[in-house]
Amino acid sequence: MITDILTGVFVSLGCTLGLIGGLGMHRLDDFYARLHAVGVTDTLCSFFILFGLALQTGLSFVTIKLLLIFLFLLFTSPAASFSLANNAWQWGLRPKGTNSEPVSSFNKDAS
Amino acid sequence: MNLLLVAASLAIMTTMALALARALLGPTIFDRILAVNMFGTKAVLLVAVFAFVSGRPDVLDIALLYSLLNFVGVVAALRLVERGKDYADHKKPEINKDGSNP
Amino acid sequence: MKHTISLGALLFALWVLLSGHLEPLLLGFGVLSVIFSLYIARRMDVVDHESHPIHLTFKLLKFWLVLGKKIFQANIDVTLRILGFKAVEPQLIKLKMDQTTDLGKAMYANSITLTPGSASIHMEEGELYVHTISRQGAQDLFDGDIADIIPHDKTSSDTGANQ
Amino acid sequence: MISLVIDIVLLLFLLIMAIFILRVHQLLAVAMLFGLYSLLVAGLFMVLDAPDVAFTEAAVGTGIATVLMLATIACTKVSQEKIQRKVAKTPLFICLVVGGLLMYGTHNIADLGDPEAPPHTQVAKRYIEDGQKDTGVPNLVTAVLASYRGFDTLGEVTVVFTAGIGVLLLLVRPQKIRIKGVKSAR
Repeated sequence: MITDILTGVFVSLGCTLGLIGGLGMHRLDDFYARLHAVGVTDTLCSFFILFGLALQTGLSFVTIKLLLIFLFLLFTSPAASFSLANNAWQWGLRPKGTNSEPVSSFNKDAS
Repeated sequence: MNLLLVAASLAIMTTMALALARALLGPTIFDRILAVNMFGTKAVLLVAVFAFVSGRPDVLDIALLYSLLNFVGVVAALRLVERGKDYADHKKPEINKDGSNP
Repeated sequence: MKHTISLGALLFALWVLLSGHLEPLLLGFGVLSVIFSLYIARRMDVVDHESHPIHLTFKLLKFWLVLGKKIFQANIDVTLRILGFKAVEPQLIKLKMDQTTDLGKAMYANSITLTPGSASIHMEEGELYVHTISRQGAQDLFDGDIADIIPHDKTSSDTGANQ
Repeated sequence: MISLVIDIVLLLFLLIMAIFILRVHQLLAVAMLFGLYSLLVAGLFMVLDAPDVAFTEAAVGTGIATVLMLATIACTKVSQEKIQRKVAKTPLFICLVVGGLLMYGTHNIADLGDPEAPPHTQVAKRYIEDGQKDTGVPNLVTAVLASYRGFDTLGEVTVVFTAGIGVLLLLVRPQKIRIKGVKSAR
């Protein structure tokens, strides 16, 4: 019973995060900003959903498979994001609304 | 419990729809690939949830496979853009002297 | 050699866990495919301390725990910004990388990408270009928020040869 | 119930994607969307209780086909030609007729999951009852594919493998062949 409730909480939290991430894909107005929205759905959202599902089974092969799915997502998503961002950067896309050149520290009186 | 998982799969499908919309709207090729990547991740989660709704955990193997293949697709696509070819439907953006896009 | 053995053990454990069958026939297939994968990996020359950092095992455990906490906090922050409770103020910054090894650099850049709200974009001569969604996040990165938790990769002899 | 909803939603996604694939001019995006397309088809197979087909579809459609398509795009020149769009009448007619015939043909197929259908009373029965004993393979579908229909599958795999090698040979440009240990000259 208590695991059911916990599963419910985790899965709904995960879904909420996913929906927010999807919303972020449209609310944020620039490719580089959207990367962060995808970051939300790739990390915590999938963790919550998969963890909630894992609670249902106890410790078994199924749990291990869920863990593996999560690990694959965790290891591949930063690599994919980085190569995507790096390609965009080298292609010549520049983020909106930032300093046009990267700054190496903030001045206290800047902006 | 089942009802909740059904609701969860509906929510995930909504997220997929949002990602698909971004993939269709663009505007740059990178937005599209990003959205496609996100769509794939959500498909993995949908399969995982569906495995529990239908009570057949074997299906989780497919989710495993998806999570790997999705990555392969994205990296393969990016290797192409990396070669410096201009596959986007609009010109490579101009970069001003100070490095910003006009 | 120890990397090959540890990779082989890992692959075989993966096989057993994914198949879930313990009959001799299927285990035999598993051994065969593990050997085949190991052969390919050796041929590709990817089995070394970089792809398979066993010397870092315990440090990595702590690293993942701390990183997990940071990812959690960053998720909440980005969620609030997407929903409009906080302002979205994109920043583009340049970070100095103290890591000397390729493995350390990759871990640093990937940890930054994995934390929502900051994404590494480009790497150039010991400098990492990072796009963050908030000024605060950028400041945190300058203060070495993530850099401090990357385990030190001290494989002195073979790293030097690799560079 | 939920399977029906997932079916409908996935089919809807498929439809949107197909229309988009027809209309967009970014070849890269089209190739990526084709990958997603087969991912969705695999999802449909999964909902229809055919995990093995879903497996194959995902591996071939999303994995190999996408990579091959992308490799093909990499070999092409970047140029565009505006084609006059007009409806080709004969092919459309043939498509409609064949499609109609196929749809008519489905009426004779036994209902999905009908216990009285011949495949279920004879072939499937034998497989289910004796499959485990005959082959010793735990998964029944694998037993059918790899043991009962082993030669069939083997031939199929050989053909697909040969086709894959052929495509790769066609796509690899001579100066790009890499010899082990030697960096290719740029």
